[in-house]
Amino acid sequence: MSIRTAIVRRAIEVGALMAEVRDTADGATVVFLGTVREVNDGRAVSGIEYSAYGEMAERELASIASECAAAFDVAHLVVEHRLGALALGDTSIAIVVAHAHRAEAYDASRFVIEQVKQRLPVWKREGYVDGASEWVSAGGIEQERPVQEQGK
Amino acid sequence: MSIRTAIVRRAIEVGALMAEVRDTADGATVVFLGTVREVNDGRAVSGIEYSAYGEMAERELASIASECAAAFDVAHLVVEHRLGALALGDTSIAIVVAHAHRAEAYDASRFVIEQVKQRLPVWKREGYVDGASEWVSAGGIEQERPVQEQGK
Amino acid sequence: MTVTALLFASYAEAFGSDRVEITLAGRSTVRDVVDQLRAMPGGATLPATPLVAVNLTYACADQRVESGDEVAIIPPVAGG
Amino acid sequence: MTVTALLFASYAEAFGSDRVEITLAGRSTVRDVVDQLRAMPGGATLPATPLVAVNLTYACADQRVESGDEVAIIPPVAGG
Repeated sequence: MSIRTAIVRRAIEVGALMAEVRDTADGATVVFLGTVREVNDGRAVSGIEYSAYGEMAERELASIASECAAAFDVAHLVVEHRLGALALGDTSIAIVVAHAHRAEAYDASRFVIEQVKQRLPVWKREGYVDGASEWVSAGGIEQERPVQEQGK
Repeated sequence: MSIRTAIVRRAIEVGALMAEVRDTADGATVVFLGTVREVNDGRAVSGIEYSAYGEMAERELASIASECAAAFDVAHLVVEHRLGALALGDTSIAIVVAHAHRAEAYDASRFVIEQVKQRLPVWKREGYVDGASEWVSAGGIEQERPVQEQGK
Repeated sequence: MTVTALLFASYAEAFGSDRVEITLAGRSTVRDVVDQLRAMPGGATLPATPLVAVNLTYACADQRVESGDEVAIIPPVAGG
Repeated sequence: MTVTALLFASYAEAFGSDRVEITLAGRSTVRDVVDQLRAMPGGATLPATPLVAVNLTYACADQRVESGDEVAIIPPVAGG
């Protein structure tokens, strides 16, 4: 059993993570990498600053991995999420799952990234080539909800 | 646009394939590796000899990649399938897809491996620790169909 | 009693701080903490029912808070 | 006319060869090639309707074959 998660402030070494989970009990390895895209919502991106509620992010990421291991009978999983200033093409998250069978490996990998997107207390401030920057959320640029709509 | 497939008779260098597809237009990379498992159907495996109808395998693999590119709007895909004598843990296939979005990256990756399992004219002879060996197919050890059941 | 509200990302920017001490009556809930924050300068950026974590675990608005709790107001997350 | 039947994996082992020349009447089909192979020594291992590729493309049993065609009899595949 080898389940490990980490919130890191350095480059993610994907090759090392793949070596870490590799096991001859497994016939399938699925790797997911999230990387900084050059365009988001039509704007030219220069980089992303990732921040987090660090202590909680570590706990949530560990919980997600445990839930994944239980749900898909996964014994070999490593997840790293990077924080700090990332440049175009940099890897913000790596999820490496190895499993006896491919269906479970894919499903487990997808489970982790979807849970991360929903639950991990991590935020990103996207910098643009034109010098502007914005907090972005999964649904695009965060909309401030006007107070008067909140019925309070 | 970078779509490449190959049937190879040497070790698959996953890091090189990942570097090959990497593009700052993409936010998601999904890697699938098929590797030789130490146990199959309860038998201790020592290695697998992969063989193919080489010329057709190359064409089919290229077709699968083209269909994948069209179906999932994938611009960055590389697939290598290895032939020859593979040891435990060796990678028999690597599929690397990069896409702007994760859903398509996962779906494209899964499409390729499922099509490979169905269509690629590749066979494997599994060697066991006890010295035996068997031709295996996706459904387990190949069953010879008795002639009298075939109505001819 | 007093709890510590933690603010992140856009919320921290709006409040000009990533940490605010909140004084409450006994038998207070997450909702009471949020209501106090919303009445403060910068508080208009907070929705009425933001995502909240109490002591590192997601909590609902009705959850009771205790003196010394760490009440984190979680902006829409954007991990991955 | 003559076509070349290609045999692989377990089929090649059963026939003791990976290539067999088959002589046919004109207007023959994939099925005729398979039937001849099945009547040969080792042919009992072939199903009545194996997967077949003609000139590198999967073909159905009714497909016509031409002189010089390469007719590959494909055992259950196991790639990946």
